[in-house]
Amino acid sequence: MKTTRRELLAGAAAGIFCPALLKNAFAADATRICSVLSLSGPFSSAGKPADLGARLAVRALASKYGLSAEYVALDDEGNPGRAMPKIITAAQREKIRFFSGPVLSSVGLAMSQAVANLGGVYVSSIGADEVTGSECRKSTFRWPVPSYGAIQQTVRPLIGMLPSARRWFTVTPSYVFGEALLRNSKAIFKELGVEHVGNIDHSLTETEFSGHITNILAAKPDVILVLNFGPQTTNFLRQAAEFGLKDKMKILVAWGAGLEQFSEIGSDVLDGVYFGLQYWHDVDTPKNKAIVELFRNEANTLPSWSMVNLFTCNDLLLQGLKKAKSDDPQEVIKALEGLTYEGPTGEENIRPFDHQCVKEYYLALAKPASKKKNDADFVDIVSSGRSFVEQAISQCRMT
Amino acid sequence: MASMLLSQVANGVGIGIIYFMIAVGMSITFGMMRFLNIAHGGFYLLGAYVGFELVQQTGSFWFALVGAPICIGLVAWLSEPAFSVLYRLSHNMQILATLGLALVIQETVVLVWDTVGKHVAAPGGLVGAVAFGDFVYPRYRLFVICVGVVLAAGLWLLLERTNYGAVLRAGTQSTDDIELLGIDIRRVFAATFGLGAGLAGLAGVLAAPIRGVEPFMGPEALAIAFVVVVVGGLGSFFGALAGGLLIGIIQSTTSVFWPAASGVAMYVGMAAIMLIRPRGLLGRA
Amino acid sequence: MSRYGTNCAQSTREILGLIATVALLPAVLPSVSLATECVIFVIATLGCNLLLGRVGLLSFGQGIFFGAGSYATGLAIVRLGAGPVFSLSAALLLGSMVAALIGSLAARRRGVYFIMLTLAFTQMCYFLAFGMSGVTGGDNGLLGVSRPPLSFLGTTLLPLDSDLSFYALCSIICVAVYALLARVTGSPFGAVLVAIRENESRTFAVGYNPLAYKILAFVLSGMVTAVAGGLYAMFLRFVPLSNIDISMSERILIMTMLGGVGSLFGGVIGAVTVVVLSHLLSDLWSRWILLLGLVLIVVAVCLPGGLWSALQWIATALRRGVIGMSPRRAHLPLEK
Amino acid sequence: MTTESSAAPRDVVLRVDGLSKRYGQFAAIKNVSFAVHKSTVHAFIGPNGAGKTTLFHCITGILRPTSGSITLNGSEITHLQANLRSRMGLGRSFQITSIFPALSVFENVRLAAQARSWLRAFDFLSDVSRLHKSSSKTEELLVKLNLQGSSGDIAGTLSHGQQRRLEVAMALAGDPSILLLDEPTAGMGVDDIEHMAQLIRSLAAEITVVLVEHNIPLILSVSDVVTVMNYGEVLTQGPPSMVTADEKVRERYLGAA
Repeated sequence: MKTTRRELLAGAAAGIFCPALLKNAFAADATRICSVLSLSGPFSSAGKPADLGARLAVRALASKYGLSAEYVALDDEGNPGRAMPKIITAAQREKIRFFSGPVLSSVGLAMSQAVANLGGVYVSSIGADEVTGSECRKSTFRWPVPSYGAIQQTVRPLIGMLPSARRWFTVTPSYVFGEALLRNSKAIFKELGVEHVGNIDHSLTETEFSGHITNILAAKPDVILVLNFGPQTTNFLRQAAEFGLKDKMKILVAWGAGLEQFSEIGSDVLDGVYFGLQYWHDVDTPKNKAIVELFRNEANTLPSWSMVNLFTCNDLLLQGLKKAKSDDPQEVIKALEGLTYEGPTGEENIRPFDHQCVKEYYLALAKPASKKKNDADFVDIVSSGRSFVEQAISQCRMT
Repeated sequence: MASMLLSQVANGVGIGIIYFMIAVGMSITFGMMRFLNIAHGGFYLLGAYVGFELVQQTGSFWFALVGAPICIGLVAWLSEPAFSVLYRLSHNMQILATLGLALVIQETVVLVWDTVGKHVAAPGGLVGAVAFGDFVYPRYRLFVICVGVVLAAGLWLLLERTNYGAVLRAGTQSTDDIELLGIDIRRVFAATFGLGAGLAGLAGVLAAPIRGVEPFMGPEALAIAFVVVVVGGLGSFFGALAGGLLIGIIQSTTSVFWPAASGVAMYVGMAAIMLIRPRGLLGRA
Repeated sequence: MSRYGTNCAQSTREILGLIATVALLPAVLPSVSLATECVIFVIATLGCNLLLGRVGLLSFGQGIFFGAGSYATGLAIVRLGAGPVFSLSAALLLGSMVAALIGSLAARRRGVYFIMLTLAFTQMCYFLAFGMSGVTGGDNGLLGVSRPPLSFLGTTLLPLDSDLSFYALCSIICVAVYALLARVTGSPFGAVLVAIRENESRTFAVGYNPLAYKILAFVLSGMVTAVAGGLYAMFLRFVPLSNIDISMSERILIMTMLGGVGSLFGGVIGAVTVVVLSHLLSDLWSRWILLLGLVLIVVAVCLPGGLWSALQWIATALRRGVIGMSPRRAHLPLEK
Repeated sequence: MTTESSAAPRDVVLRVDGLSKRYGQFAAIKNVSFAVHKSTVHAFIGPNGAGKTTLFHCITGILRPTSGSITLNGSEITHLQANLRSRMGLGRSFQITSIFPALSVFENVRLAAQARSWLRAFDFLSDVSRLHKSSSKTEELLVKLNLQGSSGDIAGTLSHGQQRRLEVAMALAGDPSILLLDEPTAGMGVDDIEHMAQLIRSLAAEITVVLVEHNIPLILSVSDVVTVMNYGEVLTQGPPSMVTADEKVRERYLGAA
């Protein structure tokens, strides 16, 4: 015990000083790109692949663009309260100005504010409307399609494909993002004259949906629109399959998490469910082919949405640095505004007025295990398109 | 409305039976050893993962259903002497130590199986739902209820009709008396600990096809076990059964009347019960 | 001298030690913000120590007070444009009211039942903060909390925008809270709190009403913890929902118990250790929580007095080594 | 309110009227009445389960009686909380030693003395060492109970006899007008018992003492009045000489004595 205790203290003392010294030692002229991700805690299932994508982008693309950049991963522990001090410290200690991430929208909104305060640039990987809406900022950009486009590109085409399905039921997690998805869906229901026969608000910590499913069965809808995401969607689909919902109605998951989620759920449960997707590895674009190739060679894996999301966020930061020919955040912001680039979903561009990237959103249909061409061939893309809030009705007022 | 309520009650029973299995071990361990085990959720977690692994290796859910709980129970039984160090600590320190252990178990699971959740399919014969008129219920959940009922009956027989059960019941009253009878109390402790852990492991396997398997499901199981144990009465077998079913039904019925509150309803229920009946529903005065 | 009643000389020594620690932290640690976080959590552990160390109440409700303080301060700044004194007073007030309410219900039960009640209240308050998203921002958090300068009659005394000046404010409050709580522990009131921990029914028979004392201890603890929460809101410049959830309670408890509850200074050690180590370890290895878990087990089993008792043990050993004799009987505050 | 017939002589300190405590069908005490006079030693004896301790708990406020009334120094206290009774001058010791084991002997007694002034007891800013009044009171009591030598010791480390004395010191620290001692000599050695007997006698000069005891010789030597209880009822009461002469008592309780 005695020695352990002393060693512990000595180790702690050494631990306090060493990283600071080490970091200072090679604080050369490399630009640091910091991705804030949930590497521990309940959301690390999305954080770990994101980390892979973020890392790969800096490793593979920096030299290609002729930049000297270094990747720094910051663990937000799935908790904005824990993430912010780390970001502030990283900015102070290591002079980091370029940020991307995270997994959770609550972390992302706070990050957007924090990075603005410390005079950096932030490319966001979250879907909350506020990032390029009411909380938009000069220093914040965002790659993924927010809730508006996600609903426009899933609910609208599916209503077109299933003209006889007139009764829709929604399942919403009761918090800001879920409510935004629901608001957008209701607008479309109203516009197209579809009957909204019921909605279930459930808490963000819900894992047991059997009670809700009984309610859904009682309402006899034609389509269930699932507006939650991640592990909750997984649980919901599993339990819906258990109750035989899939035989009685269609299920649409507006905000699908992609490949990792599909392999976790398995094709027997997935079969016949519609998913809205930000990215799919089979999409035929030049950039995507290069990405699939890169991930296969460098990480021996197929790229998933979590990976490519962060990969692209960091790619954008690097492209901004390259175009600005400077690591002054103000220059980089100028370089990114209005940028048109080759993106994973085709040619994409960044709108100057709200810093939102304009890209595709996909509607996919999961297929049975028997029809899969390979292990990862879970879905077929059935439609795709781009929908974004017009400048006239945008809540973004950038100062 | 009535049939809706009925089906929610049926759902509640299905969930409640699993809650009972998680909680009963914790309750007995506390009643006998005065040991407050925050790491109890870890047995549930390990049960689910060992079950997953056994399904992967053997391809049979049935094998996992039997094998995983035995595996968890054995490990707990063998490692009980290590846990006994904690019995003499104050409750506060037990909480600190077992909180640490729960974190260690969770992170070890992440190291071994990674953070992405796993899928365990229900066995072939139990896929799908049965319909009784308007009322639909999944076959697999019916099976879970049956297992739960058989298990509860078996446990009851064990407690009421066997020597070990008599010792166990006496032990939750006073361990001194058992020692006076010349019974080696440490062996009783180890067996009890192993039994409780095995039951939590069984709950983990049974819940896997419904809830999936992921590394962060321990704390939720723990929170539920805690609530069930306190509502039912610490150290009481029937308390755990009544508490489990009650919490399951509360959760499931609030999801009809006030869906957003179903997560917090059990805590409100617990606080109310504790302020009215300090020792829980069936706790000793 | 009893080892529970802190006498004046001892508490003066501890306060000097705290001032030295607070002055050294920004120099020793890699950044001022890390030091600020340490000092804020020191305040929170002091509040927890009062309940856990003195009265022996292990409360999972500290996160409620912390969160209530955060929201009170955050809302005062965002909605009312108030200054730091008013905003932190709002935290103090809300914290003490919430603590009085929760204390008066939970303190009626003892042991495991008490713990479970505090846990239940934490869940309910989390749900409340989550549900009142119009006020608290819900899961998105309360954004746009600024750090208004400390001013008096229109003249700015201390601008809090810079990290160092904000650190100074936190440090001053931290030392003041420590001095206050040291007084409380050494007071007749503090003596009754310890008596309740030792033997509640005897305390009752001797003529005290334990419930009243427990509620008052709750109020004091709630006030202190809420001020820490308020400072944290200003530090982060926003209030995350996680400030009020169960993990916050757990974090404050872990810091307090790791440091040791035998002395108020234990909390200082615990908070600094956990904040600094979690920063450094999480940078190095994303499974660092495994190590934290191991540390908790080791401390609970081998060092029930926490790191504070280990330090005392080392200090005594050194003194013995230097002087060659034992000037005072070393006590390792072992658990009964 | 007590009836007119029980109009008390001036020197009655504690009056119990028709007190009963039932648990469902079972009555732990039935219709017990008695009066304790000032500066006397009043002892309760009876076999185990006779209801002595229940009676004690009802008087001190740990239990609520089912019916009947308790009057202390002329004011009714039947439904008062235990801590308030203590402030009204009712001191007690416990059958199973109840002290603050981890605190010093001095601190144990000082805490009890401090409770006398309830404003002081809520004082959370001044230092304990500045409480001169309760400190001097404590020192006085430690001398009285022959504990001055172990003033700084941790109470939990004292011998059993010392702990029993410490309990009495704590009970006296509240300046009680009446002191209830629940088996003060339980588990004590012969020498300690003699000390305790002397102490009780000396106390009776200033205050009133009520005690429950099993040690018959002690009771006979120290008490002025003895109440004999059986099955929750008062069997008989009177001076020791009268009680020992009573046939019923000899038969039921004193046995061959």
